[in-house]
Amino acid sequence: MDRSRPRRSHLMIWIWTIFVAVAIYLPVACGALAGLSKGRYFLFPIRAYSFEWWQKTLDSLEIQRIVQTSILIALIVTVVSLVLGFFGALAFARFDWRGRRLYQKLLLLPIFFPQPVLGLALLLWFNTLGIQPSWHTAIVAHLVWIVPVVTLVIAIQVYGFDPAMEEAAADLGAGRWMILRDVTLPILWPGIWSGALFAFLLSWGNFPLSLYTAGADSTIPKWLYSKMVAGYTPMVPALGTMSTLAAATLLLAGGAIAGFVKARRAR
Amino acid sequence: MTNFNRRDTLKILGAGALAAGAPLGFPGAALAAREKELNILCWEGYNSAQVLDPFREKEGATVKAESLTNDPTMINRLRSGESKVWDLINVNNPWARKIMYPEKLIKPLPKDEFMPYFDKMLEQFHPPYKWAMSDDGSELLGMTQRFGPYSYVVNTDKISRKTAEETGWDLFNDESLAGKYGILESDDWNVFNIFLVAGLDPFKEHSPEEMKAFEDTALKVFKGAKLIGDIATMNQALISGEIDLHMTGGTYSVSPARADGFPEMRAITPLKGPMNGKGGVSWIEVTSTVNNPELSPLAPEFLKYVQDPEVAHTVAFAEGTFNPVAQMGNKACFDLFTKDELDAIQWDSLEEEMARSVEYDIVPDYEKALDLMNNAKRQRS
Amino acid sequence: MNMTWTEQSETARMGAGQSETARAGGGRPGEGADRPALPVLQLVGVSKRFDDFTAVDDISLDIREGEFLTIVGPSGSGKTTLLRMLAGLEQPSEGNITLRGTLINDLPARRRPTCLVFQSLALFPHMTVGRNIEFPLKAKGVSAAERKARALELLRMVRLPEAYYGKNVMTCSGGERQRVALARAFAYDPDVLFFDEPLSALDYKLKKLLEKELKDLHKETGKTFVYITHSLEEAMVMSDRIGVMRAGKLVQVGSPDAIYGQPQNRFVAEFVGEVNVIGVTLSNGAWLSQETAEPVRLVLPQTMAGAERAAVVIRPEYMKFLAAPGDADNVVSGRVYNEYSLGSRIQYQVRAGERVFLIEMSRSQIRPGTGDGEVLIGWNAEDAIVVEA
Amino acid sequence: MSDATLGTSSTVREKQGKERQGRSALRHLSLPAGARCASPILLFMALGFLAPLLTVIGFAFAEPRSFAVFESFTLRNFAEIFNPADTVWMSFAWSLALALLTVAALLLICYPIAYGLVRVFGRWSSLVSIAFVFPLFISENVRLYGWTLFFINHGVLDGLLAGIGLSGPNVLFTPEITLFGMIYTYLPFMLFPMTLGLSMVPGDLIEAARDFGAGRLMIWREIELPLAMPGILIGALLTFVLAAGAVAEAKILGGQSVIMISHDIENAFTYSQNWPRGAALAVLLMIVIGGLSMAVMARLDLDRILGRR
Repeated sequence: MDRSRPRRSHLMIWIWTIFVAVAIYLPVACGALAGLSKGRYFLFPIRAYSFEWWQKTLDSLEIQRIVQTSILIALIVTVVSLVLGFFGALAFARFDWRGRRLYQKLLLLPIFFPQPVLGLALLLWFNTLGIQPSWHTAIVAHLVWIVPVVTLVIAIQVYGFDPAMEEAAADLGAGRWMILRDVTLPILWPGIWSGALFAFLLSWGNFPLSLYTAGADSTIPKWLYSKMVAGYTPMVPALGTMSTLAAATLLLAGGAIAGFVKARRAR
Repeated sequence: MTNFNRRDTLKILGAGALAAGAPLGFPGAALAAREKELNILCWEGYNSAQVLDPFREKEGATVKAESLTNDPTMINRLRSGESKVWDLINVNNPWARKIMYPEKLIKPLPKDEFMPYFDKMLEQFHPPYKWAMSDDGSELLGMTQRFGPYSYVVNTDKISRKTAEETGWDLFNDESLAGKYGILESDDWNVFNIFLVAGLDPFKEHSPEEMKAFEDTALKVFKGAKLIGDIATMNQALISGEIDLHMTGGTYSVSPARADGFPEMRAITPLKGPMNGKGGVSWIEVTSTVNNPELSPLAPEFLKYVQDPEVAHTVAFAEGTFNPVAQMGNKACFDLFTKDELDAIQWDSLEEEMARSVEYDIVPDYEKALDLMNNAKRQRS
Repeated sequence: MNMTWTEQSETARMGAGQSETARAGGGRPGEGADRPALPVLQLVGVSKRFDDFTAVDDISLDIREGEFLTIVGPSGSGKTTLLRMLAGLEQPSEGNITLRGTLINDLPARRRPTCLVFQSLALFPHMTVGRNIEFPLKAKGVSAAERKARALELLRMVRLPEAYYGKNVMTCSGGERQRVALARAFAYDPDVLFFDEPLSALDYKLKKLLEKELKDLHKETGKTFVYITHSLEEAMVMSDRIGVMRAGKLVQVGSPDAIYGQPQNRFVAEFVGEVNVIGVTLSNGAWLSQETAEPVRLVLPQTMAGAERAAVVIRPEYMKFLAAPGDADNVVSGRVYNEYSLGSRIQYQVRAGERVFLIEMSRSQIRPGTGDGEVLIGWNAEDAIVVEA
Repeated sequence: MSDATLGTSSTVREKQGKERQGRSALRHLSLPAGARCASPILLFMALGFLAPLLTVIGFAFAEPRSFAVFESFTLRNFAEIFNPADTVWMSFAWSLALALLTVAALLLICYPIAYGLVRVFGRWSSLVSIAFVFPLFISENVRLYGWTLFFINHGVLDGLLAGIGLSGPNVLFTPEITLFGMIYTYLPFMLFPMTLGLSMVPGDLIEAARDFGAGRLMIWREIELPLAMPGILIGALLTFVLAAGAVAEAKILGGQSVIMISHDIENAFTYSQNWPRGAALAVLLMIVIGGLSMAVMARLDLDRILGRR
């Protein structure tokens, strides 16, 4: 009797978790439905289904350009945030130095900051500097938020890293570069990999920062919003769904690669 | 803060360091490429793929368009220093003539090239057309295209067109409709309409008593609104039956719903009102070239491009909102409109509705009214 | 000290209204105190499988009231799993565990009158020493004042100053934490205490000290202790009985002397310490070793009835250097190739063919023969132990 | 035994800090290395985060409706905001109240899931985590609009219920649905720190407590909750802060039935053409949020939380 109780409560936890997870994806599914509706306005059950909006979305030059911009921003953000985040994480978790505690906390502040306000603040700053907002400035804005996230993600890996291994490598005659390449990086690789995924996907999905700082350039979320506010067509949910599918594919591919590498290493 | 009060010092400091942080070319480096680049700040429609894609292909140019849904924001963007970014700005009637030109945010167009286009427009736009010209009438400030009346939109299955037209703005004073109407969010246009609901002419100076009446009306109107939202939300809510009518809509906002098979949704212009007897307001967009030191040579080309009958028709039926265009005065353009399209833009009653409307103008005490309205909006919960 | 403990122990028991379940299990304290053979816990054919891995394999064992039983075995031999089943943290896949005659297979840990001291100690890091010790009392609903009194008493018992009551447990040293964990376990007032290698993380000196203290506490409290460790040395110091585990099986249970002196098989013999083990086979009524350079006929203390194969165990201290082949029952010739100092003794390694024999002598003895040349070594039949191969 | 050498708790903690992973040997060498590694990121943050915040502060003290940052100094923006006739305090109140409710609701919603991730789901844990982290990568506008489509009249819910002769609840365009949207949007921000927190509770402590006869409630209250508290605190802080600055939920789902403070800030920058007022509002929000963040973070040991030791 006593043993059945944990089992029952575990079952309740499973049910609750699945319920919440379904709720999380419910609106995503509704959006996908709306993108397949022939009519501009959504009525359920859908009166007529059509791939017309998907086709239009795929055909649009403008959307091609926006997708390119989004990818470009996300790629650059990924690379820069990995470089900054890698060293930032070493400073966060690997080295003991005066000011580390303060550094750890200051670094987290941008994460603990409402993004619309951060976006506006950056806009004001760029304006004060006389820099015109464009996708370049959007990169800077994304970085302000994403670098701390990536740093944290990598730092968690760094915590599990025994510095004695670096010392051992140095003792065995390895140079600084060789230690980095053959010891430190391979061990931190899972953290770097998930940091890269986070960086790319968070940039890909970010709206509030892009809204204020991308100027005349548009990213997918920004385009979706501006069309939602004025000029709504089912291209909005269609592109939203495509973007979601793209992110999911990337995440799955990322997971698969990580799994593959892990499996190969285990052998 | 005293150390920081020199903007230039900051600029150098910041630009240098940002360049270090994000080693990317900044727009300054891209000056040479402006021949193939055009940036448009506009109302929704001009930023659609149907309008821009052919131009992109034709010119091989990078065209970026950002749409905003209100005039003050766009103009403020220029003021804040973005006049170096944009080439064209598309705002409503009074702004070019009364604000942007005096503030040197836009520059005039060559008259000899652009005046002839006005001849082919609908009669009311024949030259010299007031809102396209500078105050002294000497300069051509922009090109007109889309226009339309806007007051409110009703679901005529719920409230007949006749009732709606005859009742006028008092619809929003009717307590039995509280909770059944929405407000299309557009702060400046909301201000006009609340003046009208209060029985006041928005486009003049107001006495303290009148402002009090405005405030009371604002409180009541916002409290009674079921929702405040954008065009898509309003149409979706009308079609879903969440609301029966909404304030601050017109042909421009309801036409996509009409085109989508909901002809019972209709923009209404009241028969009478407090503006010398008129109750409706109309808008006419004027597109001007920004006073950009590096103005793209494509800016005038684009203005000409949209005058083309085919393109004008596309502009009228760009995604988002469907509108009558001034170029319908040209038969070549008018003939492109199908019956369904004319129905969507309520062509049947367009002329009389325009006749019942005043062209909107600057509200002299806009800022005060806006503050009052925002206060009222917050108290709606 | 002893008296105080017993008295306090009784009051705490009554005050807490504890032991309903424990006693209801059939124990009548006091009664039958003179019958040491009564098992507190009895395991019959207990096995535990995780998926296709058998951690504990068909173990039967009686744990006697008041004894200090130690289970030793190399890591992975299943001793921790066995202990967790006894403590109620795992359920056996097969077999029965009874507590004073009552089946307790499925009785969860918190209903058993037993208590486990974890390898990690599992001290609650966010609580003071005092609150840690009071935890089991709080779980029983003992009043705050009584809890504190009891905690202070237990601090004394484990030889910690009372001032430690309010100390942050994370600031205690390893040995102190050890004592806090013990005090906490005693606060629960269990009939049986289980220990999962609690001393393994401590340095040698501290370990030795605590081993003895633990032994003292066992005597003072009269509780049943079940202790697991991979160190036979630790087991020898403290235990009344030792059980040796290997690959999920209990291979021998006995007193420390028995385990040391009469290992039942080669594994136990080798686990107990450095020994010479020679495999032998029965051939025409004589035992032959194939492991030396050429087969040697050996004289063994007793015959293993029916066995064809066996192992002969000779402890290094029973091996001798021989002046002449007749000086011992069994003689091997070889060559000395290493010499280690073990402090009071010296160990020699003698190579005979492929085999290496270990010989230990006290420093005062002099090794016959000189240099690294040929030597004769040997042992007497009565000094060897024959075990299962 | 080393009892005598033990000093006060603070010196001991310091000592433990130094002993971390036998780092002491390299301490002299690594002291500059850490700072060196941190410097690029610090420089970037100084320019990308600190400088913009200073600019906002600069604007907050500029003449209303001007762009004269760092050129004029006035308190008028703040005076206006604190003028009782100005109802902007209501936006603050709504934002903070809804943020508080969001935190409370998420604590309840996420706890069982976080517990499941740490102790129940086993090898399914990573899959479940991915399922919950993924929505972060979809723009929140799209997801919130999906809820509108779900709840609206003749939407998915209504349409499905109509099939069995019922009609959907009238929930859109209310403060309640705004709250719902915020709970929905910020769920991952509570879930993951909370999971991190719960995973810091060693399993053997729970077992030990159970062994001592502690019931579930006691284990939860005395062991699990206090030990998981740092993670829970981070989650609560993060969701509170993000929800306090939220605006999309009120616009897309709530039909602006309540006006959030970020909406007011945004409006000041757009319709009102009053950047300094917007900046002043932003400064006030920053004070609330920054103050709270600093206060909570000062109590946290990030090494322990993230390094799990």
